[in-house]
Amino acid sequence: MIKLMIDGKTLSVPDGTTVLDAARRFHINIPTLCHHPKLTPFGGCRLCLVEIKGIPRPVTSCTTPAAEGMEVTTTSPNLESLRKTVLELILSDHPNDCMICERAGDCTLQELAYFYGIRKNRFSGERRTYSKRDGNPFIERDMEKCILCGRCVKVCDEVEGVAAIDFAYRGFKSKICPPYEKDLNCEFCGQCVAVCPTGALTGKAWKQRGRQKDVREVDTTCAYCGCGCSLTLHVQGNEVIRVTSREDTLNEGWLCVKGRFGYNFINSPERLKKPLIRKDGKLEEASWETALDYVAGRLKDVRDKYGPNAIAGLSSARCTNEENYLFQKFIRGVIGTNNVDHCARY
Amino acid sequence: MLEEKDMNDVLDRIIAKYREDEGNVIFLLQETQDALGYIPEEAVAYFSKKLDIPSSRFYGVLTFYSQFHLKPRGKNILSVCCGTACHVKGGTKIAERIQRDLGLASDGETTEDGKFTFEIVRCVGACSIAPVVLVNNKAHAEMSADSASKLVTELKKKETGVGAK
Amino acid sequence: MAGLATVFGSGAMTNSMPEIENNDLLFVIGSNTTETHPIIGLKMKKAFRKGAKLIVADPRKIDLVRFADLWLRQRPGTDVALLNSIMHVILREGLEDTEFINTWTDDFESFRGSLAEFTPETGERITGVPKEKIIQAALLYGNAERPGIYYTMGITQHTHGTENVYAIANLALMTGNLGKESTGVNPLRGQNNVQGATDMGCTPNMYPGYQRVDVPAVKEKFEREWNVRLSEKVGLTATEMLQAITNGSLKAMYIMGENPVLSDPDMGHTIKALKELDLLVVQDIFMTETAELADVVLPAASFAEKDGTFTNTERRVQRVRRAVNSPGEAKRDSAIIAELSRLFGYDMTYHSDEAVFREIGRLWPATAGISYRRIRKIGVQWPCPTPDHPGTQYLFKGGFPRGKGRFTAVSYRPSAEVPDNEYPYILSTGRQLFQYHTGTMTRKTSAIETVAPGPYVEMNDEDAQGLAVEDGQKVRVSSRRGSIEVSAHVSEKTLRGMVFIPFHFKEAAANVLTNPATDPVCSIPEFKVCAVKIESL
Amino acid sequence: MAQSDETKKKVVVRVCIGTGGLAAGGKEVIEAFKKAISDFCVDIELDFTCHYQKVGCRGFCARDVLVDVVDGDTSVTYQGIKPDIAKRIVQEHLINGQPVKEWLIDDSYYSFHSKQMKVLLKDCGTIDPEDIQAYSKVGGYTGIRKILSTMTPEDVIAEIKASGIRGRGGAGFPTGVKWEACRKAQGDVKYIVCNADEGDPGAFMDRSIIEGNPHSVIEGMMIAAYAIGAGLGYVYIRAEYPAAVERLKLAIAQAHETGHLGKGLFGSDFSFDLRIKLGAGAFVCGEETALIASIEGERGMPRAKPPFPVHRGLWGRPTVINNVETLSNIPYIIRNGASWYSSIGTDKSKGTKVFALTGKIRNTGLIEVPMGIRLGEIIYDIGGGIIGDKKFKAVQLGGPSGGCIPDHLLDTPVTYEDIVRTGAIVGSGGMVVLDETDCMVNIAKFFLEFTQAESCGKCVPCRIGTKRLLEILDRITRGLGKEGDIELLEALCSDIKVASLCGLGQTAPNPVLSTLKYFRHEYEAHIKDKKCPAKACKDLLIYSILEDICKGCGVCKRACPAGAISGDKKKPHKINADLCIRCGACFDVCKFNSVNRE
Repeated sequence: MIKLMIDGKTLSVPDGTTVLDAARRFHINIPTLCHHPKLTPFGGCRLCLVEIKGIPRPVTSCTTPAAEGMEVTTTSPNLESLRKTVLELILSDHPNDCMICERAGDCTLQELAYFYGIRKNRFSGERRTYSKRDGNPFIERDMEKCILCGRCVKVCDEVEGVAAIDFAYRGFKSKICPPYEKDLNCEFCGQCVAVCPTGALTGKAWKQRGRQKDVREVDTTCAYCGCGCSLTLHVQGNEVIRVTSREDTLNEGWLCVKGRFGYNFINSPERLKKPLIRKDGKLEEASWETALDYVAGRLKDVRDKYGPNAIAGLSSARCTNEENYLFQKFIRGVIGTNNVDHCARY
Repeated sequence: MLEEKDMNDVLDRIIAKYREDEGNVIFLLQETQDALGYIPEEAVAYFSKKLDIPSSRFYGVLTFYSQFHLKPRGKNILSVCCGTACHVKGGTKIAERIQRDLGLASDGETTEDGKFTFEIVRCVGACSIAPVVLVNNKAHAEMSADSASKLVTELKKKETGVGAK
Repeated sequence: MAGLATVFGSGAMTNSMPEIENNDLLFVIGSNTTETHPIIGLKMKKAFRKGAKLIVADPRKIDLVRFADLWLRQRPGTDVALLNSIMHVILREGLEDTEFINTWTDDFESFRGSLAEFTPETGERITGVPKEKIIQAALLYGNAERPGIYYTMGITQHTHGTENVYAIANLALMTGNLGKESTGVNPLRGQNNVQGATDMGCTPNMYPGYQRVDVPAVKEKFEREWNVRLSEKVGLTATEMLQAITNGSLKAMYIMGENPVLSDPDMGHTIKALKELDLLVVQDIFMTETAELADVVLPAASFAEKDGTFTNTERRVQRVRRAVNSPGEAKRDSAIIAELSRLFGYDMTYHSDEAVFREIGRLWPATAGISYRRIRKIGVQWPCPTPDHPGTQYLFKGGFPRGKGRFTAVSYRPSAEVPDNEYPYILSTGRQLFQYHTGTMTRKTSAIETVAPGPYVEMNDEDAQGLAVEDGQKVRVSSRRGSIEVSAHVSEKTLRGMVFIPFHFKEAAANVLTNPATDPVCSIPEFKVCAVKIESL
Repeated sequence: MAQSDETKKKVVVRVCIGTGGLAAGGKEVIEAFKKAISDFCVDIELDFTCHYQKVGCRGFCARDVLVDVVDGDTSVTYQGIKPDIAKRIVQEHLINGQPVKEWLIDDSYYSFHSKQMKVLLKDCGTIDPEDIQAYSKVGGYTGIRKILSTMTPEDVIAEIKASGIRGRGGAGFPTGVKWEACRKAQGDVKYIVCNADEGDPGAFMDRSIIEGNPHSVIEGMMIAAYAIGAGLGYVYIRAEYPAAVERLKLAIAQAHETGHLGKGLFGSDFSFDLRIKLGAGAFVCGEETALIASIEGERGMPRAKPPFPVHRGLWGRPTVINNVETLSNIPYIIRNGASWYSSIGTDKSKGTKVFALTGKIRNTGLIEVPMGIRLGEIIYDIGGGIIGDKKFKAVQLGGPSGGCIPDHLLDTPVTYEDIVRTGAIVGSGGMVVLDETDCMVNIAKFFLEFTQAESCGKCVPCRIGTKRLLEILDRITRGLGKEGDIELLEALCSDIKVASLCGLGQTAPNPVLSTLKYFRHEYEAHIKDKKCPAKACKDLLIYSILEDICKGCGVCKRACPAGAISGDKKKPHKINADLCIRCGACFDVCKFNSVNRE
């Protein structure tokens, strides 16, 4: 363990902890844009600069390892003025369209601009503009809103192991793009969307479907493969408009293309809405009462005529434990046969 | 342009040379450019597939370093140095003149006939003989806009066999 | 699962997902993990970043091969030979864990003899994997400190799937690579709640909690709790059910949330059988290919419309929560079952979903310690017998449920249908990243349809050249059971002489072609090997 | 009877083929000598044999091609030699023994050298850089032999520390301290890297050293490797220096062949090998961590420090990165001793420093001076003052990271501390002299254009900050400056300096700050009066023809690329201000000074 002092408080943190992590452990807030706790430090946004006694210039707390006896100051008029300058510079190369931005209310840059009260910007000048839109079907890449924090690049490389995007060019012309600036063609896991601190990366599916107001979040478990990722369904009215995942879960907030983008089936117009009974070879709508009476009656007929073992139930790996339990209880206890199975084998 | 197979042979040789090298991306690209004069997109795709290095990394490196060219370049490369010493001695004027003489809109462009590429470079370390113009890497010392213009005329003559206007 | 259960007395992933990143070696065999279990794939990638080695055994150049230190490209259906020859080398090099064998296992000596014939040379001859690589794999696995084996359907969907699993279990047992953190044998379950459906007793021979239906004491326990008379006759597996229809002994089926027409082998046969039923009831959220054959279709609620729990592949029981109301008159499956039950005069009403869960806990102690409250944020892994039990991160710490692990000598035998002159190619079916199962859910998202629009057959480039088939071209793939037309994806990805078709697409259903032959123990169909021919169109 | 060649006396013709020499026709001069000799051979029997020696930069590039004719003990130096002069020298000097007076070096050659102190450059201009024996003959590789047989790595580090040498790359960090930190860092594998990515515009010291004396760099790296415990070194060199790359490759090959590189060197158990990595054109790669990224095949984006490269450098291993000049000094320090080295220079700045003296100065070239010499001595004594007797305005030191030092500070001694006090830095050694026609706002803009184009883009202050600085400077030079722009520049400069990630950004504002410090009035004139006092900023100039002086010769009309000048022959011409593109062509060509510029 290492003992250090941050803003006058003495703290103990494990070896290898960065100054930023040390501060966060003790709820001392240092602003950042490029840092993400699950990715390697970058040190590009310069917002997390802190003063350390004995070091002549401010250093980025996200890259500096805590050391024994270190005395750190996270806020001072000088630091706050530097941070303000950095934010003004970023905003001088950023569209001022929070009004219509998908991420308004959920944007780190907007939040910081708010806290630093940046209404008038001392800096103005050329802004990056890109006429070409990325034509991939999943991820809206509005690169004019990109602040080049590099989180998406790192998550794609370090977490997903795909490296579909990287920094290209340099200096003011720097941009993050797929090779040869073509349309994104990747696994579309959307991890980049999850870590983007601004409105640069969003899901095409949730464009103009609702931001913060009237949106409920419901935590649940994914209905696709066996990984069992935690999902947060964003619901407006009776519609799931977006899926995210929290970082403090088993899947660490990471999802795959199906989990993140494959939710349209829930509100699909093709959903079955009424019971159907086959009449003269055709399936026709019926009331629940009629349908269930019919099923129960026919099952009883079969059981009476051929015995319970002439009936079988096939259950589903996509239903809940409770439903599966009840299903086999019904087949075993009510019908009276052990002819019950599910699709485990495929 | 090389046929695909010929190009792949060149690339295979380069791969064989650097396959085991850690951090070989820049080497691969430098050798490719030496061999082909520029870096075709197909070469990057080929390296990426053969070496399991994402294309995005190649593209990032390619666009970071000014040495690399994504398109074929002219037969003659005219580089005007605009380092400090050349700048204070009029390098910019020379650059403007050459650009005008070649009828090119901006730095790094190649004439339509593929004979000339014009570029501005930042200091070739020949400051004591500034301003300097490099023609195919040979330095011409203490140039002026006029002498540079003459140089272009001579080169054009050599290329086309007639005096260019 | 039955295979592992026979060996260890319990069949599930022995380790948990967070442990993956601390493996120092991963042996992935018959699992295209990054596509079928993307998030487990991420944990594996994390392990590689931390320095873990990777052995991939797969006839296809799956994405994981990019990260592999060693890639064993065995011919489909030869896993037993591959594993046995690896074990042969382990014994030859003295890398077995004698202390573990003596303390925790049975039948080692007779098993040892069974490996004698599987020299690396024999292994190479049967599997096509160079013997040097077999030796290298043995050394890597045998010397690893915390190796994890990962497998899925590439191992189990064979007529000798159980033997494949035995061979894997033997490998872990003889090296003592079990019962430790980040060390074990991990079958990855393909669907979100396969583990749960099995745990809940939706199997013809087990009640919830792997309690056998033919053990009287168990039967009595359930009779008491449910207050009914129960049968002690083992029921039919899904594949047996279809046969039973054909031979006339099965007359009615109640299918909840399944689409066997598309997911079962030999689609033609499946449809024919289901049509013969006196009564087919299908309860689903969409009009599936199976529902189209039904006498009655009951509209059900999707996962976003109900409360309950799912159990993931690492035995973790997690919460499902209702987010929206069901469309139209669709109802939750539990409500439908309760209604039906009432019509049979049996009361199955519960005042809450958790009441059902508590009843499960009473009958299966392994979940007795889990409550909805406990798992409101993060799930708990069974066994968890008491409320103060932390759950079980990895299995077999300090012993096996059946006392000792048992070695089972297995020998190589060919798949049920091997290529011949008429049908010269091996067909394997499986999943791909973008689509899921029979596509009823994923195919409703237009973006997914854009990137994974339809069926295809993956072909080896040299094979394609031989048949004058070009990338993207339409071909006809035929087996003894039927034929489909699909476009060809030509690449180096598949082994020569092998083709691969994903089974998600109804418009060219791979299961028109597949062989319904099954593993005799588990009844798993042989989706990974059947013989087909390819014709250029 | 003909004498056999062996018994004939040897005459050596030594020709400079440094960059300056080559550009002035050094190779052609050698060919001309060869041809002249063989032409004469046809008619007469010569009593000598002629040998040619190609040498690296001799410093006085303004007078290239420099040729030495060495006949026994006497050596005569010619300047400004062109190929067509070779024949005369052969006839009059070599055959008839009478040096050709009009091409002999003059006083300025002596004054150029009088205040210099050549340590590194001594061998540079005299030995054949393409021959390892030539280096050995002047004492080369005795340093490494000496330490391998008599000194421990710790001794070497102590010696280097005692010499007081500081890094010549720019910041002046004590070399011995760096080596010691790396020596003490944990790790079996360590690296020594030579930074030959000389990217500063206006600097060519490193290039000249590698071209003129590559083995001194190799020996320096070997000594460093021994001291820190490295077995492999990398030279990261600009691809824009093809001649230097070739020389270095040749030198490494020769060192391999002759057992100066490889396993178990000179009978010890010390092994060392060397690889070349070519830079691919990015100034930022001169920064240590960016250079490491580039060697690793990545984009040259700097990484945050700490950890410093001496602890975690190339491939994550402890690494020392020294620049060419630093390493080239090492063999001389080991050979002559730390006390010899520390006797040169001042208290805190030891040894000599090589500068590239360029710009508006008479004697441009490569110079080596003892630390502590005053700037004025360099400009006036060595450099011979300003070309065309214009007024000295400032000297720019340290390139894009440095600053401009005005007239009244020319007494400043050249030491790390004193130069920093002026707002400039010693830097790697570019010294560009500016005269009264240079606009200081324009100079600041020039450097910002450079840094802005070379910014890697990783950190916000550098990526966007330098862009905004440049935009402000640009509008000032175009007459669009606003009240408050100077204050905004100052505020932004100071924040960029503090908040940037690497040295490039941290020093990028220096050219602006130092010109603001000494030439604020020029900024104010641009902003308030919309005038450029140096008459350099095109947009602020108005060209007109003084009718009373114009002779109507028409030269300006023909020279005007925009067709803005009209007028009849022999009558005063006129400039149409709407068409004028302010290129100054008319101003340059008018023989009668009738074009007015204000």
